Amino acid sequence: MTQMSDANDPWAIRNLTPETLRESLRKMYLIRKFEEGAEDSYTRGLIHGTMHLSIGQEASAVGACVGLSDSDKITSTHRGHGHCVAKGADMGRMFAEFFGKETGYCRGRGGSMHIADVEKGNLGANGIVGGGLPIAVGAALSAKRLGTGAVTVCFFGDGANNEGAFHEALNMASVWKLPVVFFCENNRYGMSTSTERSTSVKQIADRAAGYSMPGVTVDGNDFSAVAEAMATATQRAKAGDGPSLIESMTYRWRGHSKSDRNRYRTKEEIADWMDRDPIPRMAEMLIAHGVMDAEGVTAMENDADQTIAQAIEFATNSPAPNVADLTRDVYTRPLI
Amino acid sequence: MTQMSDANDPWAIRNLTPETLRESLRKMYLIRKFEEGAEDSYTRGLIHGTMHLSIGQEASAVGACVGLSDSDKITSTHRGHGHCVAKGADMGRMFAEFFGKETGYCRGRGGSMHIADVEKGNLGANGIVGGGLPIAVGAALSAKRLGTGAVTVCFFGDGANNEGAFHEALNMASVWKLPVVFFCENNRYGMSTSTERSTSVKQIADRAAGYSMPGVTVDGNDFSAVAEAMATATQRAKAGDGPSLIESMTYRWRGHSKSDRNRYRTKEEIADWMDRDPIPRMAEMLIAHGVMDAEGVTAMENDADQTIAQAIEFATNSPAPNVADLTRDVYTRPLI
Amino acid sequence: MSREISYAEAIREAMDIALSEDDRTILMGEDIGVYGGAFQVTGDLIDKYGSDRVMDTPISELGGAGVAVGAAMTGLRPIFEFQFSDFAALAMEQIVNQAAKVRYMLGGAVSIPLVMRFPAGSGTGAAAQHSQSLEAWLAHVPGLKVLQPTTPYDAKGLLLAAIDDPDPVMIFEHKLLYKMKGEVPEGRYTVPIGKAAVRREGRDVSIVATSIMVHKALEAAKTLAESGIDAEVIDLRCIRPIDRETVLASVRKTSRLVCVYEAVKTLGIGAEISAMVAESDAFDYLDAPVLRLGGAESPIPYNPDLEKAAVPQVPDIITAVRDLLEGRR
Amino acid sequence: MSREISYAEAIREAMDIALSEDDRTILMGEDIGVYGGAFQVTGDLIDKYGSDRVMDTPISELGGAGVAVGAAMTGLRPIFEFQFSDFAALAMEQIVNQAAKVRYMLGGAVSIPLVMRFPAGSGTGAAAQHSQSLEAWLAHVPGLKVLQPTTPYDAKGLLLAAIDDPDPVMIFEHKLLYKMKGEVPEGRYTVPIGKAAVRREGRDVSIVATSIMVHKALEAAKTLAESGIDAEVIDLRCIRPIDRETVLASVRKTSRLVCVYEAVKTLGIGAEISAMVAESDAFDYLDAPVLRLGGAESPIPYNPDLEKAAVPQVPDIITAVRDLLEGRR
Ligand SMILES: Cc1ncc(C[n+]2csc(CCOP(=O)(O)OP(=O)(O)O)c2C)c(N)n1
Ligand SMILES: Cc1ncc(C[n+]2csc(CCOP(=O)(O)OP(=O)(O)O)c2C)c(N)n1
Ligand SMILES: [Mg+2]
Ligand SMILES: [Mg+2]
Repeated sequence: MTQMSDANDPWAIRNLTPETLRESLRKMYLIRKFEEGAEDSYTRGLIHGTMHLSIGQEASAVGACVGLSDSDKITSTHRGHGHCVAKGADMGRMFAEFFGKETGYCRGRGGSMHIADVEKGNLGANGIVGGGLPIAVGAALSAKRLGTGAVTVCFFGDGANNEGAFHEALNMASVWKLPVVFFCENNRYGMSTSTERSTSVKQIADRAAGYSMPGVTVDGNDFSAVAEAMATATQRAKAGDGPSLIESMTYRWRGHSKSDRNRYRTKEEIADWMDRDPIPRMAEMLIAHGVMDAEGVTAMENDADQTIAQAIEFATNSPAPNVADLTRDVYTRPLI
Repeated sequence: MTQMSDANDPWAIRNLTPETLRESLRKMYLIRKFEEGAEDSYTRGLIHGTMHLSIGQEASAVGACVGLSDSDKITSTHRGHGHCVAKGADMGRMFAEFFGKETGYCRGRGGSMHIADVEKGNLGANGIVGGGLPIAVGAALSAKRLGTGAVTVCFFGDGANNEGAFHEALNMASVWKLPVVFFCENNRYGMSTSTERSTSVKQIADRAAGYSMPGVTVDGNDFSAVAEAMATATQRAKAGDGPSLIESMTYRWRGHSKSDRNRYRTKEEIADWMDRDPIPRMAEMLIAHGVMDAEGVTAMENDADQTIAQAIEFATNSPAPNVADLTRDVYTRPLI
Repeated sequence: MSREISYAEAIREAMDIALSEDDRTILMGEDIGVYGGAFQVTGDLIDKYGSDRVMDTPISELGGAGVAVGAAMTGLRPIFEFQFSDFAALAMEQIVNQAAKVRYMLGGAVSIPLVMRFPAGSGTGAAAQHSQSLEAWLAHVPGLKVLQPTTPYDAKGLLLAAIDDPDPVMIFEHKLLYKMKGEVPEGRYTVPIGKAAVRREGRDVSIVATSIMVHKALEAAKTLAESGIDAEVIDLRCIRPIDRETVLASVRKTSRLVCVYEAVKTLGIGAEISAMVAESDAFDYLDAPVLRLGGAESPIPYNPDLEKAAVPQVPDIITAVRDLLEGRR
Repeated sequence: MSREISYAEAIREAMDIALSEDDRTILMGEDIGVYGGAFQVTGDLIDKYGSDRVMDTPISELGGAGVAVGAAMTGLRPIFEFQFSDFAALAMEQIVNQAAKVRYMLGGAVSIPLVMRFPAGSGTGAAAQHSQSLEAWLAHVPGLKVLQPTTPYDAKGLLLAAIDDPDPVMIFEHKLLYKMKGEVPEGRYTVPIGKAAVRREGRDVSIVATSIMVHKALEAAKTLAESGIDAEVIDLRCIRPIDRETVLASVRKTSRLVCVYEAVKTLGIGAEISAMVAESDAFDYLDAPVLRLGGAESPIPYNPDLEKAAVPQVPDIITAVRDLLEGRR
């Protein structure tokens, strides 16, 4: 089914194995369906609290992580399900966390906003906008000092780029030439506030110059473009040349969170972006280049549905935490 | 004594009145001698606490304020004596504050690091590096909303430019097009840490682009160059076109504070900058262009010595605060 | 004329009045404009006053707070909303080192007429970084005033008093109270800052509570009454300054004190109330130890059962009071 | 072998030992390199370990603290110095929302072996923004441990214990103690975190103090002894967790309690100590009100006489104890 690739082929086709490409599409489906499942569970009252869905941003998350190994680290955000799946998380433990179960990634203590998967290098989502930026720099400092050769990818949003933490983190990462990639998912809004009304520069990548690091803006719904930019930045990081800033232009189809009335954007704008769904786009690319065929894609999608169904079942049947364990894990050792 | 000025004359000569030019030189002398007096008083044990001297930076402070009226505001820094004098403060009340007297600008509650002169538009020095940056933006917001037409000049150092507050303040000022000028006194060190080791960009003015505002770097020891850059920025601000960033390259001759052993810079570097003393440079310019003659300069300097001597006497003879008033001014009205 | 409105509507009404009365009043915060605020407190005020007076800030808590401080110092009267009180952790510099101290450091040369609003507390399933009760931090800081309104009536009256106040006033609003309804007069009125309210008079025990715990205490008091225990319930309302006299008078009367608050027990406001009584003449009236019911010594967990267990609930209050009166404590 | 060194030297020695024992240990802070630290605590360690392990950070407290948190989460053991504890106000987000909570929020998946050092307190004429005692803020936060060493011996032993600890430990060092000399053993030893020290045994009154106030309390106790008043002085050393047993045992013995601390009185650590006693069995042993001597309800002023008046002094302690014993309180 594979064929010779030529120079005009997309970067991903030329540089990633068919297995990797298929696995990437699979992860995009898993993210989409995980979040649809989460949304549905929420509506059915199985989840309390709120959640931030990244539906529409899947190419960004998967493209950013496709080149990473488990020893490479990421810091994630409140909108972190995609990053978590892209980094290889188990759907069952993710749903279990959502449902507040002891089998969840955080044993039900963290919920959607704190899902982490440390074994896979995901240091965790963060409820504080910009909170992960300096933490990522710290992880990169560890990698450099301990010589692990790992790179850290720091996910953050367009809104987060106006936090002081962004400035301080990028400056230190650059001064110390640390192996970190700042990956901005620019979905054009921080909650209800558009970048036009909040950010004094056209493209967030334009701010990279203020830290003497490369800054690029890519189509965040184009898996190949994201993966290519990340490959360049990762290489630079691992070569010891320091950090990069990647701005990935994408869009969240859903509201900011469950309480969003979408007053700040038009139906047309949303519809327009829904037409640019990154998943069929990826599928078509793989089909066009013979990486898989239409049946294969359909099978993969159905497979994802199954995985999600099983994950939800696992989570549903998992035990809840014991209330007696309320203060467990506040400290590593019992206090004297 | 005045003469026709031609196009090759320095900006200040062409644009400022002889009175203003003389007054500016006078202020530069006052700053220098105020700080020498403060240093001497400290050595004589008349002052407790520490102090941050700006000796060597006088052209920067006076050039930045020469175009301002009392309704224009400034926010100052821990190294703020120069700004305070430049904005028109009374030497006696400044020394009185230093000496912790009730007649001081802060009634002895603030000391060197908090000297303010609100009537003259000086909102105060600040003990927190970067603390004045958002406050200046707030003052500019007031000016815009209340339509006072005032501009706010925000003094900060090269070290402060790495605080998150810098990023947040410049971004908001730009988004809201506020009448504020960010005036960075780049004396090459934040305490012991050189800009090379702390700041990921060559010139701090290069960061202006990240906020879509003009950024210029000027010779901070050249009164005329500083005044010219400020005139442009002030015009822009008052025209409603928003903020600017000015980076004024200068140098502090003394240590960071009283506890500094100058381990981080060479004697040669210090000597080299002392050769570029901004005060004689200003005096020579005024003499060269017939604004005053050598005798006038000498007289002015002696006059400054006198003013300082009287100020110290006033401060010395001023009453100390009454300990019973310890909690006065914590609140505006007595608590019920 | 008075009618039933919600706690959130009462706050909005106070801001509406202030905005209409005084041009210098502005609202600042994240998504308080078209979005109406994360908890829909500012609602549609932007339609009435425009985006120049109902200002969406970038996500810049430290800078935003500092802008508010600078504006307050120079003629405006900002009302600043933190989207969650937890984010105050990003702005402590401007709140504590600047707003609270500038007037004092300048020897009284300026006042900072600044109001800050902090949606606080747990119960929404938002986990450890969106559920804290941090009011004790600010109540520890001279130069600030700190309020915790518990009813729609107080939410409006205290906010208007805060807006009239020349100094920085910090208002902690429990998220679970926003939807609570209550009688609120139309138009302007104020509730004095620094006065507690006796919500229920009683002879047997004084329950001093704050924020949402006042309502839990009143519920507990109802149940206790059935078994003949007559509890007095005091709503502190303001934790800086504290209404010493009201608390001491109650303890002199009942000889027993229980403090109930949602913040972490250690160094929460109950510690101050207990210590204040222990060093006063009321100490001699105490017939039993002073109990505190506060939040668990842990972050707020996500799981709903754990989350409930992390803060005092009505049965906990009932048990504590019973134990106290029956000498088991 | 033990010899006299200063509190600052003792801290440096502990860091030197940690740096030499474990490559993963690094120091981070502003001007801790060639400058040696604002209070010369790190001194010349950079000459021995280089700028990769004794790292000068830019002036970025929030970011710097966050880098330390991220590094601690991923294998390093950072010791982070704030130049003044007042600047912690800029980093509360990373300290409280991240360092203190990450382990819990992740269900125990990580530990944060992070040490932070905070030069604190007044007495240096540095005024309101450089003289605060903010330890109560952090003692209110589960997930953190908070220490206030009072002697060179403890400064070294507690810091080494903090470095060995898998969780974030916050150490408040009073600036006026840095030059204080005392006996300190060479080499490694630790002082247990969470144990108070009885610095002077006594029968008549328990004085529970923290930081520099321990020394003022001991001085007061000497004078009181001359008039036959036998005061017990307890050095709390650790304010999270608090050594409940040592305090309660002392109160059961003396029946009188005075708390002395420099932080603002309202909601300072003395509030917690008083409340802890008042809700314990030791309450029944109390023969008199529990007194607190804390900082004034004002920012720290610049003028030296005002500055002294803003925090408890030896005569204040003597008077308070006398009043208590002679029933004037
Ligand atoms: C410090 C902080 N401020 C505000 C919030 C509330 N909040 C949560 S997400 C969000 C918008 C973030 O925008 P962006 O960074 O663009 O991420 P996106 O939601 O668009 O993915 C806000 C304001 C927060 N969680 N933390
Ligand atoms: C938030 C904060 N961090 C650190 C300090 C300690 N400190 C005072 S001045 C200073 C250096 C500031 O450098 P710069 O901004 O360049 O001003 P300069 O002293 O050179 O005039 C430092 C680190 C402080 N006062 N506030
Ligand atoms: Mg966004
Ligand atoms: Mg400098």
